[in-house]
Amino acid sequence: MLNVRALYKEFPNDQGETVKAAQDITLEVPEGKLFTMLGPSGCGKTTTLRSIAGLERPTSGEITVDGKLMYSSEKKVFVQPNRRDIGMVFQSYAIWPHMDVFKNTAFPLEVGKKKLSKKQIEEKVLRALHVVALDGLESREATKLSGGQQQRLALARALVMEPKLLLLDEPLSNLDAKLRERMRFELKRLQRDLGITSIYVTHDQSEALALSNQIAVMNAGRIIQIGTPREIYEKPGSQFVADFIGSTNFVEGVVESVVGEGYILAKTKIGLIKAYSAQEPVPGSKVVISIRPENIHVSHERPTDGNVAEGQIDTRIFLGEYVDLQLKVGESLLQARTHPSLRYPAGTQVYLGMDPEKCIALLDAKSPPAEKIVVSKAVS
Amino acid sequence: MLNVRALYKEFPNDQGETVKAAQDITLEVPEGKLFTMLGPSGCGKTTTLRSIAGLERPTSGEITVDGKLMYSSEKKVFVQPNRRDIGMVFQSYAIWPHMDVFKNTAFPLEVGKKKLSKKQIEEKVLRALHVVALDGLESREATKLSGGQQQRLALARALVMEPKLLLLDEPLSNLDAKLRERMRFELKRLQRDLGITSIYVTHDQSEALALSNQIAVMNAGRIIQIGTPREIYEKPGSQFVADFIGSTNFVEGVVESVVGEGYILAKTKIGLIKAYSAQEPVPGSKVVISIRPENIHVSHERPTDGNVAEGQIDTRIFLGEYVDLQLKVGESLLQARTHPSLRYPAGTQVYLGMDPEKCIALLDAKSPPAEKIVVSKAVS
Amino acid sequence: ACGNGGNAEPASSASSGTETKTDTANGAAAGPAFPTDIDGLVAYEGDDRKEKLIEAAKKEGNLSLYTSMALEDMEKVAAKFEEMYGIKVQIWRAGSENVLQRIVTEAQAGRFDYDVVETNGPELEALHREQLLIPVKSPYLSDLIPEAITPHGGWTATRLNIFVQAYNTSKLKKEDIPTTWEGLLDPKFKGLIAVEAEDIDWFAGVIKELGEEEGTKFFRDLVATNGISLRKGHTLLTELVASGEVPYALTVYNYKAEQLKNDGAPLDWYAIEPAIARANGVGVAKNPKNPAAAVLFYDFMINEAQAFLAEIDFVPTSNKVDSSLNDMDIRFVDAGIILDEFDKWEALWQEIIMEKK
Amino acid sequence: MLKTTWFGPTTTLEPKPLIDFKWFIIGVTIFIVSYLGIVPLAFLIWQSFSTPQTMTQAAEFTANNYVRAYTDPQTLVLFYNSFIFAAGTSAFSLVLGTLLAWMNERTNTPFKSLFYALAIIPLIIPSILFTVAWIFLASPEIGIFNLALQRLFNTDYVFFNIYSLGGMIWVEGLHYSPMAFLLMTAAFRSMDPSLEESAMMSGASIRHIVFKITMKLAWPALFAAVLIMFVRSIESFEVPALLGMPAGIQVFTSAIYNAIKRYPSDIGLAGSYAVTLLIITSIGVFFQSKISSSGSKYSTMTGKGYRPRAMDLGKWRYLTAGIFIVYFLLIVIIPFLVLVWSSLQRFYSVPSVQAFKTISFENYSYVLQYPSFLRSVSNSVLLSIGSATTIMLLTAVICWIVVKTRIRGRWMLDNIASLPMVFPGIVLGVSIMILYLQFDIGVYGTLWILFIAYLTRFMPYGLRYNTTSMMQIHKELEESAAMSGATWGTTFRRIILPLMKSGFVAGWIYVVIVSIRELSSSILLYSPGSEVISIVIWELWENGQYTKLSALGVMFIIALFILVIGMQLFTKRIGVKES
Ligand SMILES: Nc1ncnc2c1ncn2[C@@H]1O[C@H](COP(=O)(O)OP(=O)(O)OP(=O)(O)O)[C@@H](O)[C@H]1O
Ligand SMILES: Nc1ncnc2c1ncn2[C@@H]1O[C@H](COP(=O)(O)OP(=O)(O)OP(=O)(O)O)[C@@H](O)[C@H]1O
Ligand SMILES: [Mg+2]
Ligand SMILES: [Mg+2]
Repeated sequence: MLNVRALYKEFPNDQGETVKAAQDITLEVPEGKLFTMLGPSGCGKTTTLRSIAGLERPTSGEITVDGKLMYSSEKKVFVQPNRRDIGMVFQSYAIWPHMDVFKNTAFPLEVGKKKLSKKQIEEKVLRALHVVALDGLESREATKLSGGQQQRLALARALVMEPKLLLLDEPLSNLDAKLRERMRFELKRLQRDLGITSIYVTHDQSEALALSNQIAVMNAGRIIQIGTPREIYEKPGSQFVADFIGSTNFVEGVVESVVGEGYILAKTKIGLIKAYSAQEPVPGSKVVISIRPENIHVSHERPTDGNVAEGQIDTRIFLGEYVDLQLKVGESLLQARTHPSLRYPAGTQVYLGMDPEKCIALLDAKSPPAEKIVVSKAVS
Repeated sequence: MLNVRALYKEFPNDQGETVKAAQDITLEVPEGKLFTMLGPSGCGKTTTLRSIAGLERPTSGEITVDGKLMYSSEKKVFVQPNRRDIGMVFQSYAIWPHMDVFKNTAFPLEVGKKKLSKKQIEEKVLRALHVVALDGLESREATKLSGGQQQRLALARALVMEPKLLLLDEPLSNLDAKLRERMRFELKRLQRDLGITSIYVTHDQSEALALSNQIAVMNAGRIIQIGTPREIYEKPGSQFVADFIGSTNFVEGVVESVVGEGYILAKTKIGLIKAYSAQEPVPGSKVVISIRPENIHVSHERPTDGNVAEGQIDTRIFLGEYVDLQLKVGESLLQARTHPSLRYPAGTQVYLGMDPEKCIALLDAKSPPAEKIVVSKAVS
Repeated sequence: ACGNGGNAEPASSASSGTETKTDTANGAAAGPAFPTDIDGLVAYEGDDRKEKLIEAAKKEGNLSLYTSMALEDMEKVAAKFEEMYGIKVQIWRAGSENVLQRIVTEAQAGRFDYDVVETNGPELEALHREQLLIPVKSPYLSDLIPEAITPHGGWTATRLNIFVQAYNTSKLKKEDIPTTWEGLLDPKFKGLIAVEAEDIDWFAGVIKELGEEEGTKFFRDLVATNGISLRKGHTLLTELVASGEVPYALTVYNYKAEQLKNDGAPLDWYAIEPAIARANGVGVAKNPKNPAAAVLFYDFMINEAQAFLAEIDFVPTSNKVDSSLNDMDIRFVDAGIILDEFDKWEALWQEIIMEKK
Repeated sequence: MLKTTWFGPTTTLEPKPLIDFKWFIIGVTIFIVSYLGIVPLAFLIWQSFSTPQTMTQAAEFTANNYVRAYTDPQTLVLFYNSFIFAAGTSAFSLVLGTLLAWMNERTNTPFKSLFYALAIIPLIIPSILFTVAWIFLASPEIGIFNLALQRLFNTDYVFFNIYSLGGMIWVEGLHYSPMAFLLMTAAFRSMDPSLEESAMMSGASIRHIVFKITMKLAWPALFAAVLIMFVRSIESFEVPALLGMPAGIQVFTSAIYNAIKRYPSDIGLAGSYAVTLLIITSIGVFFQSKISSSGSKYSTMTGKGYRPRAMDLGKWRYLTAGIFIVYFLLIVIIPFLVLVWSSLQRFYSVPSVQAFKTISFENYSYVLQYPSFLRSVSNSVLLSIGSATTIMLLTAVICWIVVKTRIRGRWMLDNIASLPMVFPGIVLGVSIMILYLQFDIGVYGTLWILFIAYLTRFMPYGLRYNTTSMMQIHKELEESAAMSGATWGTTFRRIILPLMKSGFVAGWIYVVIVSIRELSSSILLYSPGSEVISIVIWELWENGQYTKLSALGVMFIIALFILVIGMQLFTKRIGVKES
């Protein structure tokens, strides 16, 4: 459905330098799927999205939507944004201040190619406003909405036109958890029911994991890894991804031996660790092992299998649904996430159990150079 | 430090009706503490904050900062915002588009009462920009920042002046989880080190729980409950609060007997449940019992103590750090949050264990009337 | 309140004007017989008038002149005056109606910043009626043509604007040009004739010359057969004749036409006699700050300046100066009549020429 | 732990200084503006109920002026003509000015960078010159366009007739189009492009975006432009006199002009005519102030994601570039060349080989040596820059009060400051003259009286320019400065003024140009020593020195052009930059 190939976008800045906002972006989104771009602030998500929308003319590359060439630097093709049939929610909302809530939402229907009757428009608008929980505010002026309400209005406006491709730039960032969750599922349902191919920019890891068919993790203008949520979460290809998607513990080590079936044994400060490795490193090479806090099982009794380490509870942080523990193992500090019912006080001596499958051995340095980008095969 | 008493703010809207944006807001924030306002979109958080800042003239009420009366409808006092010595981060950032990053940040220092040398200003600005991870972007035009960068700039601008009182309106909503976490702690550290009393508006429950000394939960212009994070989370005073702070299961029931020590026995669709109740209801009265998903322990074996129910796994949702299960108990659907290692497939017959202390019996209807507002005692 | 004040004021400031004069008088206590105030000065007819005037004027040193003559020309005239008598002339120049407006308004507020005024006849006549001018008994008046001297003497004509007819020589041939008013009724002039938009005095003059009934009928016929188009501004009209835009103009000032012709423009002019002329003149203020200089300048304008005016293409009113430009039968527009009958002529003009019903 | 109880003793902040700087400035501004606006109004009303006053005959109260003015059937015709003329002119110049401004500010049309300065050339050309230049271009007899086309097609068909209502509207509309251009440029410049982008993503075509988003958001500016141009063209004199008169089209200003010109000057009658203007303008200002108080509806410069950026027109940009070029050639360059041509001649003649032989620079040296020329130039520069700066600062404060505060009766302030717009320049001149003669504070006869006249006359325009820009600034941009501890004065200087720069500069340029051109009140108020350049222009015109006037006009255009470019470059550094 959407194909982006080798997209580059540079901005000249005032000092005459260039800001490389997007570099070598290549991605493919199958029909009807929801694709998420995730990355730290300023990594080029908005720039990429705007290039796909046609609001930014890329420096080079090629963009195809539904088989139609939208942009190509080689063939000198550039289709105007309003002829691309793409809906978009802007990060800054871009609500029209001179219209009320109803008119804002009705606008795309009024100017669209399909001619709709007044009644149809009203119906569709009310439905869209209902989806975003703005019922009853139809006649309020757009400027008199609260921040979150404005954001929902922007969402309704993009949904109402049922476009072929929907671009969403942090559409839920100003909503409270409850509403966000509700809207997230509403959005997912709509997207699936209507079959709208969507690109979703978010900074919320759990949103990305919950919603997406596929995730692209970006950093400094580049895509670092593309994969399904589970792949990205469970099999991060680099330290950056492991670190960015959820929190993790990094334990440095040296490969002792390759066990086979994708496993290695590594010597680390917290002892000998059996870990999963995609790359089969030679013994003696340095690795970093990523272990997620929720994969460290803390108990009084020594676990019978898997990797085991011994440590002491340093601090406890209550976080509502769970308790975070700082564990001291030798000189290393590890974080573990446990259920609040686990009431061991700080200072308790405990055992740490770690499933080898959940210990991921990674080769690269913190920010991997470009040539090391791992692109998992797209799964549709 | 900050006292707000019986604050009301109404907006006339275009149809001549009044929008009651804030009603009877009463709160007290002790010196050096971080107070959070939490509530659904449009509940009046921004309005309250703006009233404290002096940007909105309340309809009635009284506001005192540091013993000085800032606003009183009775005494007809209204101190201009720029004389209140209050820093603020706006939900819309309010970055000045005609200045670059450095100038935006330096502005409060240049216009402030304290005269600072150029060098001092530069130092402070660079420090503030460092805190928000904008180092190196000093000379970029503010309009050329990404969304998250703009938000961080707004934050730096509020921090740089080290005000007595700091108001933060969703200051981190556009940042990715990593950065947010980092900034959240940075913010907390700064707030504590500088002893800046702060009011924090957020829609992020975990942010509220992690950062705050106290939380006010708001709904429809009113404060529903004030308390410490733990109080709010573990002992919600109403169904609304229980539902809003994290997800929860509600089970309706009728009180059978009062067990004493704050416990009751209630007859529900999932069986007889022993639950904690703050209000000691008479037998026969209707209650709703709130049980958080992470407090439902799912296992093959029947737990030996606490409340126990029998059910079947309906669906599994993988969410990275945990797995959500939908459980069918009789006709009711309950949600439980478990560790990803729990690999029971859908359809499995399981036992549900629920600690009576974690089952909270609540009396009120979904949205409690005003007189039922529960204000837990302020802990400073 | 303002209006009453305006009327009450002159008396008080007239006295302040006198004070100034007294100062001057004290300084200039040379000839005891020579008057120092304006009333005395204008009436003085002694033989030593000229020398005494010069002496007193030099003491004053300055002269303030309000004029509607082209600044460029007036600068030349003033330079001449300055050269002769060493008295600095401060010129304020505006359109004639503004000159009138300004003087009247200032006077109402009791302010007399002008010593002499040089402008169009009707405006001077109005100033006279406002009692803001004072007649001067100058020995040089006798040199002027009789029409130049007003019966009341409040102002005196110093130059003439003579209305003549001009045509574009590349659009019209000399032999086609009519020499009588009736000749203009020839249909070959259809759409060719233009007139300046506000020449009501000329219009009145021609009609009076032809006899009211006859004259009115002539203009009616002219408009009916050939039409008259209106242009704002005499100079524009002349320029438009030169450029060919207006092939035939009824009312241009002859000096302007002559200038353009001399510059080589395809334009020629002549007069259907008698030509109508507008007088421009000079008058002395009732309360001048520099009375001697004012009277001296008045004398200068009707005497020494006359030849010079002819040099710079004006039509002087002195009998002593010859000018090719006044070599025709001329009728003067009576400024007083214009003031009194303005409404009547304007209405007629509007009806016939502007075709308003 | 430090504890303060709810009901414990409270203190207010340390006592404020006796006069708050903010209220001081506001108070002074309100005073000045009311003074400037109300005094001539009172004069006008008083005069319109008085008989003409002379030294010998005191004014009396009468209602006769109104009876005369409004019962004459002729008046209706004049009103009708004026209305058609003004409506046509404002519509035409609005469309033209807006189109140019839009292309220049909101699109990626090629060569637009030079355009800002070039587009205002028609405004710079003194209107007499501009009109005459168009006579030479499009008159049936000698119009170059007609002659060229006639020769081309070998007919004597008249293609253009400038002496017609259409011709009047064309010339006046062109002449005023830069006014709309400046205003609309300012409005477009502070518009957040994402508002248009989101419309584009909604599938809207450029036409839709322009009419449903851009123009709607620029509505206050559009309205202000219509208001200004309507009143200006009702008031205008040159075009009706030079083009309407030959075609027999009489307008309302000629009635005012005739009333004042006669003796005794019938200011009362003129005043009662002007009351019509007063009513039209007041209605306009009333609606305008309703728009201004509709709050944030038009705030298009926000503090979130605001990124100045132009719209990509795609292939259409060749069309817009074409429009630019045609505009330049036909409307800017050709009249300018006509001026250059005639400035090199001794008298105007249709361009030909023969005429070409006679060209010389005599006219230029003549103008440079013209008596009091240099003094006039320096006076004019001083006055125009002084009054433009003062006006823009004063009205910035006024429109801040009107737009940003909720002070009751603020629309009155708007209205008062707009009142002088209705005074025919000469009436204003007379009233100021009388005032300072009666009330002698030493300004009469000095440059100061001209300064006061210019302030009064052009204040309404400054106000309109500033208001439209002020409305576009989102209130939080100002509030965040207050929260940073900035006083009102600092906020105003460092935040508001730079943000409204585009309107401020446009208004400044406009006032500079029109005050250099101002004649009708200057001619009454200047004195020896305080001559201004417009007097020289008028002088040359009255003397029929058209070619010399052209020379002056050419120098004038070049000088102002350089000034405008300089201003542009200077302010580029202090404002929001486009990417
Ligand atoms: N100027 C106004 N006129 C009318 N209604 C207003 C105005 N400003 C806010 N409101 C309404 O008041 C209510 C409270 O708004 P407020 O901005 O305080 O919400 P909030 O809690 O900050 O929400 P969010 O989290 O979405 O930003 C909303 O329903 C909003 O639509
Ligand atoms: N017009 C521009 N000129 C110069 N630099 C720009 C421009 N627009 C964006 N940038 C820079 O390009 C980089 C990428 O910006 P972009 O808006 O794509 O980030 P983002 O991934 O959307 O971040 P966020 O999550 O904070 O919104 C940023 O460093 C930004 O400052
Ligand atoms: Mg972004
Ligand atoms: Mg808010």
